[in-house]
Amino acid sequence: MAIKKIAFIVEKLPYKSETSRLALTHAIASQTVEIHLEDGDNVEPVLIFVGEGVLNCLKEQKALDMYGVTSLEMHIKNALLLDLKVLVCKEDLDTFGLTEDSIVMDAEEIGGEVTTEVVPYDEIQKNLESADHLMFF
Amino acid sequence: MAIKKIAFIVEKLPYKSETSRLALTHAIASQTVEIHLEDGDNVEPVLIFVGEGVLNCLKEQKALDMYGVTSLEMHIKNALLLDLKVLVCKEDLDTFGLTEDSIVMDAEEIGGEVTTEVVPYDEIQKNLESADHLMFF
Amino acid sequence: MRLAVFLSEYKEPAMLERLKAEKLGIVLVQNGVYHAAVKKDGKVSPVLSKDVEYYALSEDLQSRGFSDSDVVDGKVKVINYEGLVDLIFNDYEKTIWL
Amino acid sequence: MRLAVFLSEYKEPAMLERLKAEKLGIVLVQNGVYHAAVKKDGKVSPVLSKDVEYYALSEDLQSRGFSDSDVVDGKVKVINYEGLVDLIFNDYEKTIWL
Amino acid sequence: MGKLTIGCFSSLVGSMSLDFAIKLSEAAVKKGHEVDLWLSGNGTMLGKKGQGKFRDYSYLMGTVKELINSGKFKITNCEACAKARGIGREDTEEGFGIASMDWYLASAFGTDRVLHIGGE
Amino acid sequence: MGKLTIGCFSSLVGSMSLDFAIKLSEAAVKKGHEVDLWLSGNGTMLGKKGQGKFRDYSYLMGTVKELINSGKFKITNCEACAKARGIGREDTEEGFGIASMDWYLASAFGTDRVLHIGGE
Repeated sequence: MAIKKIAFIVEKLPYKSETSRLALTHAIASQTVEIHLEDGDNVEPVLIFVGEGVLNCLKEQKALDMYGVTSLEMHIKNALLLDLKVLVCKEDLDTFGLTEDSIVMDAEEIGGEVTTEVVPYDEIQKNLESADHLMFF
Repeated sequence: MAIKKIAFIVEKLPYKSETSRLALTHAIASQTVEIHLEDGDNVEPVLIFVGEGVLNCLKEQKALDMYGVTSLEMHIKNALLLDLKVLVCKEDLDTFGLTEDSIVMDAEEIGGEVTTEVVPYDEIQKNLESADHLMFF
Repeated sequence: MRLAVFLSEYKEPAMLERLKAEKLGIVLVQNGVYHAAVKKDGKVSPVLSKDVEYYALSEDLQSRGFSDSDVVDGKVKVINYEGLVDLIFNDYEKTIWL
Repeated sequence: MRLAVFLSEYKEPAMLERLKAEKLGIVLVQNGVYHAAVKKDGKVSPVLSKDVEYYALSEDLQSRGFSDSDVVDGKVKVINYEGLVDLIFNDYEKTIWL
Repeated sequence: MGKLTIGCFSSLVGSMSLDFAIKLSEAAVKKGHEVDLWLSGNGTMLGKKGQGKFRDYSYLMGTVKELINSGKFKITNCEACAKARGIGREDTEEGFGIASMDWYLASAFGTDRVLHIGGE
Repeated sequence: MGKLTIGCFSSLVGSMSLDFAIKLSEAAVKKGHEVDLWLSGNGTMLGKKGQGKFRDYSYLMGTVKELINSGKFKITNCEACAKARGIGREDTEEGFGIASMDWYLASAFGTDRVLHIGGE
């Protein structure tokens, strides 16, 4: 019986490359990882947005209308719907003049119960320390 | 009867991506472009290394030994062998403390006759202006 | 020359400072649109500090969560792909994609 | 934690300033080796200014035209892929690729 | 009406540059211009047969086929770049040309405008 | 002896990150370690059948096959990433696994070290 914590850290911007999208889809894949593991073992993901990566969290992304690809906004909502822990760096939001009003904070309209946590970088550093493995996207 | 001048400008570093290599191979392809054109028409390429791109020109690249891929050094020698005009920005060499001794200046050992020209950026700007098309790699 | 420089990333390429042209246009596309849409530490991007023409691609602004009116500096003209075609054929002769 | 940070590009990632670890190692690979091999305007790269362990991958130095002895700062230890394996298993617990 | 030559060296799905190149081609053709699109480097992945259509990844083949059918759009893969990636004629969708790099230069010779989109 | 899980999200040929991942795997296996290599994003191009062997492009399949034969190396393609690029089972070299993304997390669960190499 063991839980391994994996931190998925997103620091890249969305869309230009596929990187931040793959961070989300891999983190969400933690929902089905049990089938590969022994009883009681599991992976606990934490999704972390830092630096320019916080711009992935903006609301009103029209990527599906414009380019036919799911927006990062929708991916983050899916993560929240599946009760993933989502942390966004407070200092980096401040850098871009963003507040909780500008970013995806919940997935209520699709039935999600957990919310995005805006936290200082110190809290993120603690999560990097407590994680067993780091995946930096 | 027309000659179109195309400037191939290399500003990226070698190896991490394929970009600077493709600049060289596309510039060299000017040698065979005549088969697609009317009699007397031709493309005149000029290869320009600026910014960090000047680091493509270093001698003693062991990429073939280490990774099994042709070095940029060898590509530049091929370009010189085929009499392509190769310009390297003087100011950018200075930035990295490089001199003509550090970079590929000729392809004598394979029979090349033309040499690399180390020129001030002003000269490069003039080439951008006289070119019909710019391809920035 | 009349030169349109396409900027597709949210950084300031060294080359941008050097390029000279009689008519210079900077076209913000892909992640280049962040230069037009966000301020960093309250400041407009240094990319917007030149005395040249600026354009930003509407489709790329909207994909990223911005509306055309979110552009932080009035000198940036928002265009769509159709406008971009006209720009390339009518307003500029040469292009560079940084 | 004991953290090895792989730096694969010749730029200074913002994240590098923030990461804290009991033992921090910076492993210069791919175009990251330029930090170890060239000076810019006569100055050693700011990436080398931290009080941490530094490594540079020999194969990537040599590919780019440098010998192991071209490294501009004595605190950078040149290693090969075999040495890198030992580093990952013996000296550090976690890795980040910037 | 003019002719635009686009070179795209960026990868499918991994980057949005191919989406950009196709949308620009579409807008240009709609306005009556001709477009030549050269795919090199990872750009050659665009012509691969059998691409899945998922909403998490951009899927451009529908638009590409319409463009080819317009008669005003030529799309050509760099032969060596494609072959190095295991993409030969039999892996490539119909309507795509396969040529060596001089095709791009020849297109640039006879065109009004060139937009060269570099690799990653 | 330990186990190393490498995730590589970078493209074949277009980047040297796959070369790095394979060289590192080779060195680790030589020292007696086990390696799991997960390919996602453009990394899935590595398994494509029929890659040409040119000196201008890196060709890794020889080394990959030796690694697979060592019995200490597992290599698996992200199914959706590959399929979006038109790379299905029939396009993939023997010895490559194809799995959904949870395979990578499961490997990370049971490994000693993870090296996650992001995309471009």
